[in-house]
Amino acid sequence: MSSTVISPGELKPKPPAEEPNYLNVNHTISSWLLTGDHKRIALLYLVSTSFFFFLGSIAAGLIRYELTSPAGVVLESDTYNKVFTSHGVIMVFTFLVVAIPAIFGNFLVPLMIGARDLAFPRLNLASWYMYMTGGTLILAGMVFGGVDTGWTFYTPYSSMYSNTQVSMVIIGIFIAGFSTITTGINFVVTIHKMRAPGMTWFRLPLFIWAMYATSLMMILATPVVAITLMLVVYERTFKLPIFSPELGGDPVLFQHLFWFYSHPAVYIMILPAFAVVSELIANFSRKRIFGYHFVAFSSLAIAGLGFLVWGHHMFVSSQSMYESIVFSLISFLVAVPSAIKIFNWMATMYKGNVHLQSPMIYAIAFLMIFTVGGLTGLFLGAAGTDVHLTATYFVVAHFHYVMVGGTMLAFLGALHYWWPKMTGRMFSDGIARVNAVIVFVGFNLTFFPQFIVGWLGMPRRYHYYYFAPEFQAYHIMSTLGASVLGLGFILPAFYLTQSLFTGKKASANPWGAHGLEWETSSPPPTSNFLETPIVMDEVYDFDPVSEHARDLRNLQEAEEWKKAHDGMDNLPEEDN
Amino acid sequence: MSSKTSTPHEHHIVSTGTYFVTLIALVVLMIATVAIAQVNLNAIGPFSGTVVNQVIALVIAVAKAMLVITVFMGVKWSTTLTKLWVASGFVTLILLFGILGDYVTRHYEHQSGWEKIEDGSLPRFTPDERTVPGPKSNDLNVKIRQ
Amino acid sequence: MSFFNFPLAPPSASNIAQQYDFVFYALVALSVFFTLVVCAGAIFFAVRYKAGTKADRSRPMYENLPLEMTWTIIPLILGLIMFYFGTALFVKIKTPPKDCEEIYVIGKQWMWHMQHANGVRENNTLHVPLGRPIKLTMISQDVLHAFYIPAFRVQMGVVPGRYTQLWFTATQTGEYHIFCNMYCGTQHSEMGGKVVVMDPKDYAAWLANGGQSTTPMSMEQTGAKIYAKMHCDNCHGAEDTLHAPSLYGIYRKRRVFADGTSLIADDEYLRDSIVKPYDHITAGYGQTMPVYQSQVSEEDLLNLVAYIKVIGSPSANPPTSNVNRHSAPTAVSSTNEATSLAANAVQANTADPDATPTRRVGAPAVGAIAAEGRNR
Amino acid sequence: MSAITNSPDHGHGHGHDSALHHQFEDIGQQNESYIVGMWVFLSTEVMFFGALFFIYTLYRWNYQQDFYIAHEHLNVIMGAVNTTVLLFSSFTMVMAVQSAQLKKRGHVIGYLLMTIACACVFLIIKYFEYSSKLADHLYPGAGFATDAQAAFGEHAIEAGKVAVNMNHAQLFYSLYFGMTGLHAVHIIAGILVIGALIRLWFNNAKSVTLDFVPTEMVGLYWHFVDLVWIFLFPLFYLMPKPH
Repeated sequence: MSSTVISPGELKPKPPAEEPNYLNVNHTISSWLLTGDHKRIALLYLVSTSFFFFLGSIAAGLIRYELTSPAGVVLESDTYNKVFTSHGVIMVFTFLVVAIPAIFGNFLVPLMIGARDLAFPRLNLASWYMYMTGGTLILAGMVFGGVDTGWTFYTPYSSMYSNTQVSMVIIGIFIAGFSTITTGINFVVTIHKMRAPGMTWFRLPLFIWAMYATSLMMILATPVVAITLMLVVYERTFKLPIFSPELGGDPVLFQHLFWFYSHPAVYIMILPAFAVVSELIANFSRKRIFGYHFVAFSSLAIAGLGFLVWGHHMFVSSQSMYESIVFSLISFLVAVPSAIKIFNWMATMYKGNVHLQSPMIYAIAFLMIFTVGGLTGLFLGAAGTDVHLTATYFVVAHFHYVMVGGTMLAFLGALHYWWPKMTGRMFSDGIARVNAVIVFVGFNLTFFPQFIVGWLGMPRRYHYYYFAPEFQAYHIMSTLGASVLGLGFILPAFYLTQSLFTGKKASANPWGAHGLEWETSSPPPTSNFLETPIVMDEVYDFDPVSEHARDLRNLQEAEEWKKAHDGMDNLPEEDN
Repeated sequence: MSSKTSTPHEHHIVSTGTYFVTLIALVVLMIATVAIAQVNLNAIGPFSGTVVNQVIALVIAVAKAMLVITVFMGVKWSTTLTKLWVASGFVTLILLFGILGDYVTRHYEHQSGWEKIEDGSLPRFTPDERTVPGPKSNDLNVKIRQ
Repeated sequence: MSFFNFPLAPPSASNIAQQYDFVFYALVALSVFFTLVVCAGAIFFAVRYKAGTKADRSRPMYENLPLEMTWTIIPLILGLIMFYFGTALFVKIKTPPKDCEEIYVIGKQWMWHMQHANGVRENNTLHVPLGRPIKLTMISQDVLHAFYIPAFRVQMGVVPGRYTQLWFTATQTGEYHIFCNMYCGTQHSEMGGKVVVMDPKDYAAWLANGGQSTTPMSMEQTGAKIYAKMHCDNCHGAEDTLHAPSLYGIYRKRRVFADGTSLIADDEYLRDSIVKPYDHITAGYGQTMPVYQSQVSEEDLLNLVAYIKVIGSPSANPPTSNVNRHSAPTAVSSTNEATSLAANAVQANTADPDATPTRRVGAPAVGAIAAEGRNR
Repeated sequence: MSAITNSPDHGHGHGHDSALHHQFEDIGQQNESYIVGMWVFLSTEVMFFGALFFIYTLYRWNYQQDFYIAHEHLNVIMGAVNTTVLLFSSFTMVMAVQSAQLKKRGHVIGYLLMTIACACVFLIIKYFEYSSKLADHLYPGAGFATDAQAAFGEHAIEAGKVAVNMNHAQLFYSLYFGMTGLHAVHIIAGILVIGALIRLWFNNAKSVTLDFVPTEMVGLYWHFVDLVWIFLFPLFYLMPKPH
């Protein structure tokens, strides 16, 4: 494929296989725990977020199991409340907000813009330690008594009534929050100041645009929730009246401040998914993304408008009707940039060369699921329809369609796509493709019934529903789906781990993708590029016609290779 | 790297005099704001004296903040990028103050039936005096402590 | 039984519900349409332009302003239309008419307390007349709650320190769920009840009678009332639970006890089990039941036994389904509330059998509840 | 294109310019990255304090009268002196940065010490202020003063009636201690950071002496702390009497 990089001097010969890379440069534990290398920190995040995701999934499994029966199965109500709180807190604060930015953002932002590292490597490492401290505190809170407030920590329940480990968990969230802030600061400065020569703003991959928008929200919204939650601790510790109605405080104020962060946080979770999907669709369609500028600016529009819609979580919270109407209007406006993205992604596939490898299947699944998630958002953004649906399972289904079907699928797509780059090993794409289908089916089976049961009126956070047994059928369906979905999450852990040991060595660009990160070896050397690259060509600079010709040639070669090797199904590695 | 780091390496060095004048201005503004706060100003148009006093105090505070930001923090001599990021925090803070919209407009809602609307004035929420009507029972009536 | 029950829509029993459903189904249609467009488009392109297939890939498009504007402006316009309908509905929900009948609601962990204008009070059950606008003025005594009646498509937060309000006009008699829909602590899911929509005449009579039904009651019905009032159904429900065996169909069955002995459940046994429950503990259970000796009058005991003899059979009015399985922490001294529960039981008979799933009386299917005889 | 530093090493201080970290191409890029990074951090801090300012605004707007009477206990003189002290410390800080630009090491250390001294004076005055509140049981929480007259003197009495809602006064003091307390935490953090900076200058460490930007970053932080106080002072100490 055509090279995007022309080194200033003569082109170096291809590095031998034993070329030192960031993984094998040294092997001591301290070289990992004290590393400043963004790629190693990304891997630290990968391991730790996976661990937290595993814990959150166990909680999810318990919830689903418990809900198969209208009167519960194994848990007491108290325990159930703690379990769903754990699920929410762990998934939101230690997985969704962190996962894609801290793993793939960390790994890819410098690689994609041609920098040697992030601007502040030590800050980056510090942010991982903050994350781990926060995560540990959260877990400690769960272990030493648990929390039963729900991840939203609504006052006055959290501030005056709950006698669980609210303070410890909140302090954990506070510290983890500062970890995301520092990550955001790092990204912003890196993207502004450290682009390689020739890497103009409109040559940036869309991943970078979306990461920038994400960082913007991390930096400006997270402190609000941090201080608000700290006020809850302050209130609990000293019995203060800030959000307590008995002494003149306003409990609804907490919701305002909480959602002022937490709605942008929704975009902190989904924009990185957009970032990934833009990369996947363009690269696996072998075509420049359709409407690059629209997709790029829609990320910024989402970030901007995302700050102005927090009140749509509060239509029935006794918020003023007039403000509700304004928020409803802006919520409809924020739907438009998301629609633009979806249509542009579809148009990108038009006249492309669609390679249906596992990351692309995740991307297409994302496209479908996110459409449903986004459209059901309209039901909740319209103030009138929200009155009935808010805080029901409809909402649960909606945000799982966005968070799991959106972010989680994009996360898996990203993991498969960049796995060769991160580890230098190829996994078996056949089983990965099957797994993508399992995830898609399991996901829809889990969460679609929840739309219906929510529309019937099943409130969220309910342990029992024996008084309304008509909900049971849907809950059983959902639990069945969850077991399929669980399988889809467990399988990658096995085949990806296996690939580390038995996988083929990955070439620099195993997918035939386009972008600076594919110009360096897999895995990259510690300084990312042996020489600072100079970017001469446009982003996603594919030519569909010549790509098509190459595809045909590759197919033909594969056919011949198969014949020559007596029908072995191992395809030769596609190479430049 | 000249294309992106166009900022000159030699940073603008501000004279001691400029800094000193700024300090004096800040102290003068501080004294002014304390002095004005001691006087109860008259209403201007629809704004009561209290509001006028508060607005003046805040205007002075903003002026002082601007001085600190532009001179002491050197934003006056910094790049556009820095200026944008200086602005971003404050702009978002203004968005945060949008929460006030809720509290300002809450009282405009229809509250017919349970509170008589006095002529012209909009109903104002004053929970402190009201209790729920109906037979009293110690354990079930809402206690709203003053 | 409920496993094969896939209701697709909640009952639509108020004026708001009618308008709501119109907007809702319009949104459903819109969503289905766009979902199909995106799914079909994605699959079509993926197949049509699959790598290696023959397809026209000449003159690929990368930017097209008219196209971009099309899919910016069409969603925008559709969104604004939906915004209009949603907001119109919202304003209607938030704007009670002037001539509402007022009912006051207090939420507390974990029960609802209602007070009618003439002083009649009830817990967890709300009686309203058909066809008249009702406004609920609500406040919470402790944490946040939310008063939610799915069948009416209304919901409103219940906040400590402030009144909130909610209104509706019921359009179908029957009983519908009330849920607390704002997480409020341990027993959040059990903070609910039902709203009973009555014919205005019945409602007036009910109200005038201090919240008691004017229909004369049989012994079984009186027993059902007591059964509910004493919260027997908290433990002795339709199925065996961890704490207690179900009493459904118990009459004239052989009961095996913890000490290995057994008895046929006759009237005497039923009475003894209430006043001296530890004399015969059913195998698999502990000494968890309160002793009711000298707490229940003999007359009530007769009624209770009469009810338990038929409990669970179609001829019986069970204790108003399971909706009232709430252990109110602060028992209400007034008898009004208890008798109103009984009234529900009676009214349940007269209402239309298809109006709401809440009213599927008889053995409500409770799925895989704890295995029989499990003791903790 | 200026010189491409091609050094693959990861330690600091082996390139041609030891203040330059390996990930940067040149010192200009590094410096602006630091300044922008600091400002991005400060915008976080703006929102951090901003939320508190918003809560204060809301409650003061709701409970003007009570807040007014509660604020009467605050000492305007002490507040004004503290403001002056902080403004002056900002001046000494900025002079330290200027001296760093001019590479006058002695001046830098002197000005930084003066800044720390100002910070300590600020904290001492704050200590006296806090003690007077504590003496009158004006700390929020279960022990908060219940007798308005004892707490606020004759201000609390109007036409023979208690004119202040003590719950709202408690709200005022919750916010007062919360916001000034958080500000004081920032002052203490500032003292630690400036102390570390002085140590580096004192040891003639290349990380600060070669370039003024590290000093300037500490300066930016310190000015921000000053900035917060510029708003805290009129909001808490200078409240006009509501009509």
